[in-house]
Amino acid sequence: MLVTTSEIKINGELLTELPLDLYIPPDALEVYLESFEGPLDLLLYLIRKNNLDILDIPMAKLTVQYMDYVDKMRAINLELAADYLLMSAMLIEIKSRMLLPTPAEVEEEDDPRAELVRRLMEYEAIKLAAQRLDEMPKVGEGFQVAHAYYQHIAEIKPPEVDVDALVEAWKNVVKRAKLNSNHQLGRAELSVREHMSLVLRRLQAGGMCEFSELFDFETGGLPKLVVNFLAILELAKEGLIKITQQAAFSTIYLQASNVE
Amino acid sequence: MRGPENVAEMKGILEAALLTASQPLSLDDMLKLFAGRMERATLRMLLDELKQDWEDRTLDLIQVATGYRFQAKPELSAFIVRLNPERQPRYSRAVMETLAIIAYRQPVTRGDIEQIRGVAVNPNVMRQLVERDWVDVVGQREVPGRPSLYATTKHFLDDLNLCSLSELPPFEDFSQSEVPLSS
Amino acid sequence: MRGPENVAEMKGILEAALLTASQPLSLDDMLKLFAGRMERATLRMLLDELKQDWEDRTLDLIQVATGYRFQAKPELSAFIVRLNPERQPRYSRAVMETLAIIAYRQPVTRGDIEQIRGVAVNPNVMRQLVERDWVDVVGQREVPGRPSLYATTKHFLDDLNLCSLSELPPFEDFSQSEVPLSS
Repeated sequence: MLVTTSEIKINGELLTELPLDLYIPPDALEVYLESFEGPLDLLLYLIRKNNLDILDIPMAKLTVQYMDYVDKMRAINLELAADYLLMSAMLIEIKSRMLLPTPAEVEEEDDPRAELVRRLMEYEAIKLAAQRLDEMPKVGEGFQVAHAYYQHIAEIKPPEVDVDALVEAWKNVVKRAKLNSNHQLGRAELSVREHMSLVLRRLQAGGMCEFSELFDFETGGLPKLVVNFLAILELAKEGLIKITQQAAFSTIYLQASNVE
Repeated sequence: MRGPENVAEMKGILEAALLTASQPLSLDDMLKLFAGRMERATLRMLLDELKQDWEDRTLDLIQVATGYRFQAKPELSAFIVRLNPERQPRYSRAVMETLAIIAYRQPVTRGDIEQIRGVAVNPNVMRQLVERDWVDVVGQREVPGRPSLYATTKHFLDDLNLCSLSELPPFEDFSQSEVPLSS
Repeated sequence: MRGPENVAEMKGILEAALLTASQPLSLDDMLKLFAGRMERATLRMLLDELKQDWEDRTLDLIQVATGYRFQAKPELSAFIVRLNPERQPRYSRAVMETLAIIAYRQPVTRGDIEQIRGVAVNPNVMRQLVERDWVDVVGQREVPGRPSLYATTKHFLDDLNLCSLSELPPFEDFSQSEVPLSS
């Protein structure tokens, strides 16, 4: 059984027979060579096709033909020509070594063709391996794998934020806004800001709120009461709350400015 | 190739095709399986049977716009989702900076935030923070337009493991730490 | 969420996960389904049972390089291929020979491949194999130019239904071809 080669078509006609003298019409050369994977593939084909004994390759003839191909290919495809040129050089080297008288001390296995034979055999093995890989069943071609669907019902987790990330963001803000000197925020001021929000939130319920109701005398402790007081003053200063007292010493009422 | 010989074989072909299809199969698709030697009515009947066969199993055979498909029963999806844990999403810089401004400077209006950041606040940014229940409106400033005043919520403190805003690193801490020239 | 309560439920979770997975599931993947509350030995046992449960059904539970997957029984594949009659485009000989060299001679450089095939390797050929995720770079050879060393991937094995490279047809089969070079 011969190694199969791709179908070769010239002008739409199938080229089934290769002339024994291996002559390829120049206009068909490109088409012809493109159906081979390179000089090794072509050489292997020529050997198989002509049932040559690889150890009796007619080196001189082959080399002349190769050189002829290379000349013609130069005009067509330089890159491809380089591969064939290399092969020609190898063939010429083999031929020239065979022509040289063999020194007596050189052992028999130093046949100059040995390397070429080794490469041809390795290439042929790879060619067969490639065919086998190609024939092997593959996912989607030879067999089908399970692909049922599942509803993606995972709850979407919100991003995590930690204190460090928040501080990092604030640093960036400050750096860009160049607020460093004017707006340093200490713990005390942060507490005031927090209480401002708390008082404001409480007043959103609407209506008036007694001043004393805004203080938690039971659990607060003095520092917290002070902070709360500062927060109320700050809210008043920023116009966010209205503070009213009908008469001296009467009850002081607070109201959010925006709540009528 | 011989054709299927009985209902069980036909259902088997249908089942295997549906289980291995990467998208829903239409009735026309499924008729191809039998090379035209099946009536639409028969096919529908087989699909009904198949659906019932799987009722107590792990998948549901359901019909969607483009055809039929098997899908994992909802109670199992909850386990399957563990195979591909979502990558934790992150908030954008705009969201984080807005949050930081609200935390450190509350109560603030959008105008305040825009003034500090130097860019307009995308409504989407506020929405994310409000939907997370980290920020809410605590009042309006009595100026034209009566802009809302935003503050952080208790829920925000909970999520950051804080009891009070005063546990946030005070600003002096890092404004000084930027120049630790001598240690 | 409550966990699975008995073997049947655990097998159900495994089955649904394997039927809906877009790629083979490794043992580690499957352990995630149970949030770490399962021994590897138990998992293997459940997989064996599952495999047996499906023995007379429409799919096979098989093991490939990266894990376990369900696939249609071969006798049903013949029907399923009718769904997509257009054959997938075949790879060129250059691609297949390059793949064969990488599969059997890995790790190899482009130079090695060129030496064996006797022609320059078209970059497009490597690209096709890398894009298919059948081949990737596993290192560089420490020679001038530090050329990349290519090897086949686990995905390549999966796609050919193999657990390991040793399951490829032995290379000697090709070397001792029927026709000896000298006749």
